[in-house]
Amino acid sequence: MVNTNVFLEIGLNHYLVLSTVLFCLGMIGVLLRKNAIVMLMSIELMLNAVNISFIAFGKYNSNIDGQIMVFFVMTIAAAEAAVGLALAVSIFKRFKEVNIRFFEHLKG
Amino acid sequence: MNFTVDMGDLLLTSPLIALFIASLIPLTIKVLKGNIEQKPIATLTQALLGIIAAAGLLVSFGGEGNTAFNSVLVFDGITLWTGLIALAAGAGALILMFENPATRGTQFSELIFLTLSSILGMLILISALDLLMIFIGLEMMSLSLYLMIGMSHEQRLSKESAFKYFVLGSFASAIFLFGISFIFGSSGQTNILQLLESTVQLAQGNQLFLFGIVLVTVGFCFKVSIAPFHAWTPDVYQGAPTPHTAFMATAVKVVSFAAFLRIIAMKPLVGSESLFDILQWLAVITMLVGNTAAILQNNLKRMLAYSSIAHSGYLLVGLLAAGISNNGSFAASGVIFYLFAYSLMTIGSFALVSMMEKTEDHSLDVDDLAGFAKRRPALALCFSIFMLSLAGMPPSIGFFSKFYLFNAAIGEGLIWLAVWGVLNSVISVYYYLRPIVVMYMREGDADVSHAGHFATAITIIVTAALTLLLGVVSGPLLALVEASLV
Amino acid sequence: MILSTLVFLPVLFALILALWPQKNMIRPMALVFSLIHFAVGLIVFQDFDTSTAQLQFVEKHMWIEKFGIQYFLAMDGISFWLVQLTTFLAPLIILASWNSISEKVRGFHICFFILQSAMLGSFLAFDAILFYVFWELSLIPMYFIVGIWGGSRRIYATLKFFIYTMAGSVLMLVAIIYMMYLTQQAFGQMSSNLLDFYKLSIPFIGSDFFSMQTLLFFAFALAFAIKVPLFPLHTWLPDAHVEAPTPGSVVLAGVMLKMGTFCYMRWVLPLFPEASEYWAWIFIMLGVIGIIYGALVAMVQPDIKKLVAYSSVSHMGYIIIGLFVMNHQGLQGGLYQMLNHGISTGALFILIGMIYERTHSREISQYGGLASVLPNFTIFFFIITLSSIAVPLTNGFVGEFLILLGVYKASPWAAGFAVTGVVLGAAYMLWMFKRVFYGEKGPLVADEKHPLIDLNVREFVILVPFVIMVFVMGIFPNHFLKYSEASIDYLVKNKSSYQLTIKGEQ
Amino acid sequence: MTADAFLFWFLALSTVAGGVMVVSLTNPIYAALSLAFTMVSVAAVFVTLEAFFVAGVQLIVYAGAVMVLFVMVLMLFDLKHEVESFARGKVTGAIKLLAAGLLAGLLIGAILYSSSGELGSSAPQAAAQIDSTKTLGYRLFTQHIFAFEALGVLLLVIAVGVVALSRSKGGTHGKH
Amino acid sequence: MSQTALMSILLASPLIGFLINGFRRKHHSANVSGIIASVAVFISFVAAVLFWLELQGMAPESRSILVNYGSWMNVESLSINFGFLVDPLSSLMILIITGVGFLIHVFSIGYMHHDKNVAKYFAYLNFFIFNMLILVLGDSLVTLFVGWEGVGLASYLLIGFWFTDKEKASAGMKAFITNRIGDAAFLIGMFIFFVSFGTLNIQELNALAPTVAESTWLGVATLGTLFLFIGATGKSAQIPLYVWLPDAMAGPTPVSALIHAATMVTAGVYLIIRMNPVFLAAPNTMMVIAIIGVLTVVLAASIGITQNDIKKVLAYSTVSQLGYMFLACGVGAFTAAFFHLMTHAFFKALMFLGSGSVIHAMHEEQDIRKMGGLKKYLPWTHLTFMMGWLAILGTPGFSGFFSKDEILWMSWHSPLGHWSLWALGALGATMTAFYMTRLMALTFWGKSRVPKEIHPHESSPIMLFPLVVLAILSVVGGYVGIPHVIGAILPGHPENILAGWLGNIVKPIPGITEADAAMEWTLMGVSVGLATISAFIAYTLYVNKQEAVQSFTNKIKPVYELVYKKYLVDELYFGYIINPLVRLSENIWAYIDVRFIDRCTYWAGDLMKGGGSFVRSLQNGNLQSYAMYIGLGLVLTLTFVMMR
Repeated sequence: MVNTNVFLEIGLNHYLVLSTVLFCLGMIGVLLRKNAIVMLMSIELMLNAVNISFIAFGKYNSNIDGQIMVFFVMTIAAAEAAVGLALAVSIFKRFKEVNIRFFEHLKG
Repeated sequence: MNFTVDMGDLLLTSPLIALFIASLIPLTIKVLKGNIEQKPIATLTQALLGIIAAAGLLVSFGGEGNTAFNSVLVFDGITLWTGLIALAAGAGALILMFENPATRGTQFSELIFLTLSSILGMLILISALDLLMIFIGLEMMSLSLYLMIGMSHEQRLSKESAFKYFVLGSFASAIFLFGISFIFGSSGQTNILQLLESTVQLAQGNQLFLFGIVLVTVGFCFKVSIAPFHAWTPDVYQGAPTPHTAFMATAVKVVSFAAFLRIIAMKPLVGSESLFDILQWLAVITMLVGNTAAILQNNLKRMLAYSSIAHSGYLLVGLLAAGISNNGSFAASGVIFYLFAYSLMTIGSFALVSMMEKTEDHSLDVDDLAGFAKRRPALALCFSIFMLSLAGMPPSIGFFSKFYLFNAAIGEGLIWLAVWGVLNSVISVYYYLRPIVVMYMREGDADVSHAGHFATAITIIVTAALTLLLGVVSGPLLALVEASLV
Repeated sequence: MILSTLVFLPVLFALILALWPQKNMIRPMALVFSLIHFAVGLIVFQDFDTSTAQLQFVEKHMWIEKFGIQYFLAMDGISFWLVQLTTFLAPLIILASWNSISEKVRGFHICFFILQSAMLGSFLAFDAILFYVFWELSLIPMYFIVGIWGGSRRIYATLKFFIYTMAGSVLMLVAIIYMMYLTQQAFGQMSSNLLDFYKLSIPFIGSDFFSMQTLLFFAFALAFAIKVPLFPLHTWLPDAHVEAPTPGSVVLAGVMLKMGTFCYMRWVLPLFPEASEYWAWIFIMLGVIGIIYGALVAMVQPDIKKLVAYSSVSHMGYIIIGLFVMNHQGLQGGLYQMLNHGISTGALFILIGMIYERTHSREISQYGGLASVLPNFTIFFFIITLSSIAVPLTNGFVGEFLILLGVYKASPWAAGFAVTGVVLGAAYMLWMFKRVFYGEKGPLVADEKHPLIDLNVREFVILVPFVIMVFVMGIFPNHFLKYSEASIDYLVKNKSSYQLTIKGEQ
Repeated sequence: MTADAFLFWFLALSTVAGGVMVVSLTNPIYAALSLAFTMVSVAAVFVTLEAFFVAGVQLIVYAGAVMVLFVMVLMLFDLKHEVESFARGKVTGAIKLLAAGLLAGLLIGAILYSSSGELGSSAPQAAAQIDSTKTLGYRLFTQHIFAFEALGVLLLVIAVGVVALSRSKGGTHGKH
Repeated sequence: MSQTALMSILLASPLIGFLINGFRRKHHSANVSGIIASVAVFISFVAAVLFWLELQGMAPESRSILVNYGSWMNVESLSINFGFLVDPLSSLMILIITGVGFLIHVFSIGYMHHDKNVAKYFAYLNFFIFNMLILVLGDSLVTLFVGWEGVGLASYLLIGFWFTDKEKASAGMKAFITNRIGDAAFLIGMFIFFVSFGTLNIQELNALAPTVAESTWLGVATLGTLFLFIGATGKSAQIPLYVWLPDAMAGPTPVSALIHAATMVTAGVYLIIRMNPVFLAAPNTMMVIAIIGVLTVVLAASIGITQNDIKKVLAYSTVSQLGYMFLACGVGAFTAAFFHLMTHAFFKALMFLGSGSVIHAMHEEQDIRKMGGLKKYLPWTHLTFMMGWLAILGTPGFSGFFSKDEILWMSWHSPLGHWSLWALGALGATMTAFYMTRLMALTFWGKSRVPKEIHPHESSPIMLFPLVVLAILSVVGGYVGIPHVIGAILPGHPENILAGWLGNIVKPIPGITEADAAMEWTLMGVSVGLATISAFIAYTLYVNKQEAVQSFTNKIKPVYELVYKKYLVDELYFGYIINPLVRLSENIWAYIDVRFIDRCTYWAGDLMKGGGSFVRSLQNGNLQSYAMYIGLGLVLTLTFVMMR
C-alpha cells in the first residue's frame, strides 16, 4: 500500500523532491557545463526549483507568502538574468569566447 | 490585517530614501545636460553629501531598536553601527574611485549611482528582519557590485572577476533562497522576530528547518568568504578595480557579517550544536587557508584578499562567541568593533594600492613597493601602520579589536579557537611584514602614480591616524557600541 | 608622574626628531635628549625607598573600564635597576651609532626612542594588557632597526626575530585574557591589574599537565623563554645579533633580553608559584644546557659577533637558573647578572662595532695582532672580556657567584654542571681574544693601505662609563643589591602568597 | 490513479526531462529551448498548486522575457556548433556529480525524514483557497510594501547598470 | 700608625704602582718604571715588616690583626667583607711575597732594560703583587678567591707578555684556562662549605669544621676540601693540572721566578695550610693530597731529567718541589710544608733569576745543550746559582736540607703518612739531585758549547744584587726551622722558630707520637746519601762522559722519548679532551643549531608554505571548481549536521 500511496497521493513531499531534483540538476549544470550562457541557464533552473518549493510550501501551509516570495524571486531572477547576460555580452565582446575555461587568468 | 505606512516608518527609512535620492542626483544631472558628465569632483561631492545625510539621518532616527513597515526593518544598534561603518567605508571607496585610473573619467555618474545603490542594498540588508528583505538587500548590494566591477575601465581581469563573482554569487543566492524556502516551509514564517518564537523546538526536531538554516548560513559564509566558500574572494578582489576591492573588503563584508550576526546571535535560531561545531571548524579552516595562502602571494591585492579571508575566520570566532553567549551584546560589540577596525585598516591599505596604480590595468606586486619608504616616507609609514595593525600589533586598533574578539571568545569558553586564532596571527605576521620589508629594506624606485592623489592621500593619512590612535581610546567606543546593542 | 614621564619622554623626543627640519642636528639632539632622559631617570634615586617591597611612584588610572584594564605604572626593587640600565645605555648607544648609522639617521633615532619607551613601559607596567602592549610594541622598532640598518642577511634575521618573539607572546595574550576571566570569577569584576592577578589562587595539580596553572605557566614562560632566549629557542638571537647594526645589538643584548628574564621575576614566579616550583627543573635543566651549549658553540664561531651572541645564550642561562632556584642568592644574582650582561655584552658589541667600522670584517681569522696596533682599544676590550668571564672585582663575578651559590643551595648537580660554564666562558673569550689581539698581524691588521687608528675621543667617552660601571659594580655590589633586596626578600618569603601592595595604601 | 497524480507525475517528468536536457544538450540554443520547456512545465506545476497568478507571471516573465533574452544573446554570439558540452576533467567531473547527487540525497532524506513531523500531515485546506490573487495583491501592498518598493529600486539599478555596463569602454587612462 | 692605614699602604702601594705604570705605559724607560714599581713593592715590604713586628709584640695566642674595609656582598645569610687578616702565617707570607717580589722587581730593571713595553711589564708585576697580597690576606674564601683569580690574571698577562708570539699568547691562555678549571672546583668547594656551615669566613670555617664529624667517607668536609684541593692543583700545578706551568716559562724569566716559582704557585699550598683544621677533619682528602703530591714529585722530576730548556728544567723542578709541599700537607706536616714553601721561594727564585741572568748573557738562548762552561764568563751567577743548587739538593746546612728533610721524615713518621710516601719522596729527592746537577753541569761546567757568535757576559750589578741576597737567604733560610733532632745536637739547642711562630695556626696532627731520633737520623742519612750519589753520577756523566749518556738514552729510546715528551700528557689532553670538545662544539653547532633547531623552524615555515601552495593549487582559476568547493562544503556541512 505504501508504494501505491506514494504514487497516487501527491503531497508536499512530492513537490519538494521535484524541487530538489531540479535544484541539483541546475547545480550540475553550473558545475559541469563549460558554456557560460548555459551556466546562467542552469542558475535559472535552480531558482525555478526554489520557486516550486516556495509555492508548494505556501500551498500546504496555506500561506500566501509563498507566492509573494516567488513573485519577488522571479523578479530578482529576471534582474539577475539581465545582469548575467549583460556581463556575458561584455565578456564576449572582449574575449570572443564564452567557454568558461578561458576565464582562468585570475588564480593561485 | 491593519496596516498603514506612517510617518515613523518614513523617518526610520529616511537614510535609505536620502541615499536613493542622492544616488539619482548625478545621474539626473547627466541626463539633463545631455549625457555629458559633470565634473567628477561635483559628482563625488554630491555622493558624499548624500552619504553624510544618510549617516546623519541614521544617527538621528535609528539605533533605538524601532521596527518599520510592520517589522520588516529594524533600526537597532547593529544597524546603526554597521550602517555607519558601511557608509564610511563607502565614502572611502568613493574617494578612491574618484582618483583611480580604472574608475574615474567616463561614466563616473553611473558608477556613483551603482555604488550608492549598493550601499542602499547594504542598509536594507543590515536593517532587514525578514528573510525576504535580507535577500532583496543582498541582491541589490551584489547586483550593483557585479555591474560596478564589470564596467571598470580595465577590460580583462575585471570582466573575468565580475563574471566569476556573478555566477558564484548567484549560485550562492540560489542556495540561500533554497534555505529560506525550507525555513519558510517548516516554520511558515520568514520574519525573524516571529521565527524566534518557534525556533527552539523546530531546531530540535525538524531536519528540514535545520537544513534551511544550514543553507542560509552557507549563503552568508559565501558572502563573508568563509572557507571553503571563499574561493571567489582572491580572484574577485584581484581582478576588480582597487576601489571596488576596498569597497568589497570593507562595506560588503561588514554588512554581510552584520546580517550574519543578526541571524547567528539569535541563539535559538542556531540551537543546533552540530551547526555550531561545524562553524567552529570552518573558522579554523578559514584562518588557516587565508593565512597560509597569503604567505605565497606576490600580488598585493591578492595577498590582502587572502588576509581578508583570514580575518573572516577571526570574525567568525567572535560571531560564534556572540552566538552562544547569554550576554550576546558583548561579543557582538566585539565583532562590530573588529569590523570597524578591519575596515579602517583595509580601506587605508587599498587606498595606498590604488594610489600606486599607474594605469587601469596595472597589477601591483609586493615587490613593486621596493624603495617606497625613501620616496614617500609618510605614506610608507601609514602603510606600515596598516600592515602592523592587521597583524595585530599593539598599540594599533588591530590589536585591540583582536583583543576584544578573543576576549569574548575566551569568555565563552572557545579557548581553543582563540589559541588557534592567535597562532594564525603569528603566521600572518610573515606576510604582513613583507610589504614593510620591501618598502624599507630594499632598494627600488616605487612611487605613487602621479601627484593628483590628494583625496586618496588624505584618506590614507586619516585612516592611519585613526588606526594608530583609536585603539588606545577604544574602551569608551566599545562601551558605546555595547550599550546600544542591549 | 615621574614614571609616565620616563616612559613617554622618548616618544616626545621621537616626535620632535620626526618634525625637526634640520637633518644635521638630529644626532646631537638625540644625544642631548637621551642625556635628559638619563637625568630624569636619576630622579627616582632620591625618593626610592629601599626598605620596602611595595610599589612606588604608582600611577594608576582606569583605562578600559569594561575589562578593568588600567594604566598602571609602578616601580619596585626588581625593576629599579633595569630602568636605570635602559636609560644609562641610551646616550652611549647613540654615541656608538654616530658613525655606524650613516643613512636614515632620523629614522634610526625615532625607532630607538620608541624602543626605549616600549622597553621602559614593559619594565614598569603593572597591568597585564598595558604590559602586553609595551612588550609587543618593542618588537616593531627593533624590527626596523635590524631590518633597515642591518647587515646583508638582515631581512631574514629580522623576520626570524619578529616571528619567533611574536609566536611566543601570542599565547601569553590568551593566558592573560584567561586570567582576566579568573579575576572576574574571583572578584566579580574583570581586571587585568597585576596585583589582582597576584591575589588569584590558580588550581594546580602537579601530575596533571593540563591543570590550569601549568598551562598558564607555560603560556607565559614560553613567551619569556623565547625572549631570553632559552635553549632550544635561541636560534633567532645569533642571527639577529650578527645582522643588527651595533646600536641594535647593544639594545638587544643590553636591555631587550632582560625583558624576558625580568618578566620571569615579575610575572611567572609570583603568579604561578606552585607550577614554577614544580616545573623549575625543566628551566634549570634548559638553563644549564644553555650555559654549556652556548659556550661550546660560541667557542667555534668564526664571527666575533656571533661568538658574543652565543655567549649571551650562555650568560642568560645563568640568569634563568638563578631565578628558578628561588632563593635570595639566586634571584639577587640573577637580577645582578641582568645588569652585568647589559653592561658587558653591550660594551662588547660596541667594541666589535668599533673594530668593524675600521675593518669591515668580523671574521676572527682575518684578525690577529691587534693589540700592538690598537693598544687602547685592546685594553678596553680586555677589561670587558674580564667582566664577561666573571673575574672577581668585575661586575660579572658578583652575579655569577651569587647565582651559582644560590643554585648550589637548591641543586648541587645543576651548579656542578653550570660551573663548567665558568671554564668554557674563559676558554671561548680568551681564545677569541688571543686570535684577534695576539699573535702575528692578520691580513686586515697588516693591511698597509688601511692603517688602523686607535680610539678617538668619542669612543673613549663611550667606553669609559662602561669600564667604570664594570668596576663599580664589581667592587660595590651592595649599593646595587640593596635596591632590590626588599623585593627579592619578599618574593622568596612569600612566593606562594605574593601580594604586593602599593606604598602608602593599605 | 487520480488526475492530480497523473498530472503531477507528467509535469514532474517533463520538468525534470527539460532540466536534464538543459544541462546535457551540447548546443546552447537547444539548451535554451529546453529551459523554456522546463519553465512552462514549472508554470504548469504552479497551476496544479493553485498559484495561478504566479503561474502567469512565470509564463510571461520567465518563459517570455527571460528566455527571449537568452536566445537573443545566443544569437548575438553566433556560436559555432560546440563539440562538447562539459568541462574537462573526469575526476573532478565525478566529484561534482557526486557532490550534486549527495546534496540531492541529503535534501531528499531530510524532506522525507521531516514528513513524519507536523508538516507532511498538514493537507491543503479548502478554506485557504479564497481568491489567492487578491490576497496576494493585498499582502504585497501592505505587509511587503517596502520590499516591493525596494524591488522597484532594484530594477532601476539594473536598468541603469546594464546600460552603463554595455556602454563601458576600456582603456581610458590619461583621459578624464 | 693604625692598622687600617698600614694595611691600606700595604695593599694600595702596588696598586698605585700598577696604575701609574699602567697609565704611563707608552714610556720606554726601564729605570723610571722599574724604580716606581720597585719602590711600590718596597713600601709594601716595609709595611709587611711593620705588621710582623706588630705581631711580634703581641701575645702568641692573640696574634691576629683583622682589617675590615666594609661589606662587599651581602645577600641574606651570605655576607662577605673586604676583610684582611694578618696572622703569623700570612705575615710571613706577605714578607716572602713583598721581599722576594722586591728583589725580582729590582732584577727586572736590569733584565727588561731593552724591552719597549717595560712600563706595562712593571704594571703587571705590581698588579700581581697586589693580587697576591689579597690572596694571602683575605679573611674569607671569597676574598681569597679574588686574589686567587687576580694572580691568575696577572700570570696570564705576564706569560703572554710578548703576545706577538702566538706560542706565548697560547701559553698564557693555557695557564688561565687550566687555572679556571681549578677555580671552578674552588667555587664548588666554597658552595659546599657555605651550604654546610653558613659562612665563608676562613676563621669561622676553621673553627666550625672540626666540630662536624665526618660520618661517611665522603662527607661535607671531605667533599669541600677535595674541591678546594682541585682548585689548589690548578693554581699549584699538581697532577692533573700541572701542564700549564712548563708552558708558562714563555713569560719573561723574572716572572717565572716571582710567579711561577716563589709565590703564586704556592698559593694552593698556602690555602691548605690556611685551612688546615678543615683539612685535618677530612683524612680522606689528606690521603689524596699526599698521594697526588708524591706522584707529582716523581713525575715532574723524571720529566725534568730529560729537558733541555734551562727554564723548563726549573719549571718541572718547581712542579716537583710543589709536590713535596703537598706531600707535607697531605701528611699533616703543615709547618714543614710552609717551611719548604719559604725555602723554595728563596732558592727557586734564585735559580730562576740565575737562569735569567744566563739567558740574558746568552742573548735569549735557553737550550742548555748550547751552553756549558759558563762558569768563567758568569762567575757571580755561577756562584749564586750553585747556592741554590746546593739548597735544592738538600745539602746539609743549606735551607733546602732542613725543609725537605722534615717533609720526608714526617711522611714516614706522621700517622697520616706511610713508608711508601717516604720512599717515593726520597726517590724524588734522588732524581732532583740528578737533574739539578745535570743542569749545573751542562750550563756552567764542562766544555763550552756556546755558539761562536754569542759572547756571554756577566750581568749588571742591579741584577746581581738580588741574586746575592737570595743566595744568602737560600743558605741561611733554613735556620728558622731547625728540626728538633738536629737542634738537640747543636750548641745552644736552637728551637724550631718557625714551628713556634706558627704554633697557634697549625693544628697538631692527631695521634702523632714522639719522634724516634735514631730513625730520623737514619732516614736523613739515607736520603742525603742517595742524593749525593745521584748528584755525583750526574756530575760524572754530564761533565765528562756525555757520550755515555747519549748511548744510554739511545738504548732506552722509547722510554726516554716518552719522558722527554712529558709522558705525552699534553697530547693526551689535546687529543682526548680539547680537540674532541672543539669538534663536538662544531658538530653541535652544525647539527643541533643549524641543522636541527633552525631546520625545525624552517620546517614549520615550509609547512605553512606547503599548506599555502596546496590552497593555491585548489585556487585554480576555474569558476566551476570554486562552485564545486561550495557544493562540497555544503554537502559536508549538511552531512555533519545530519549525523549529529
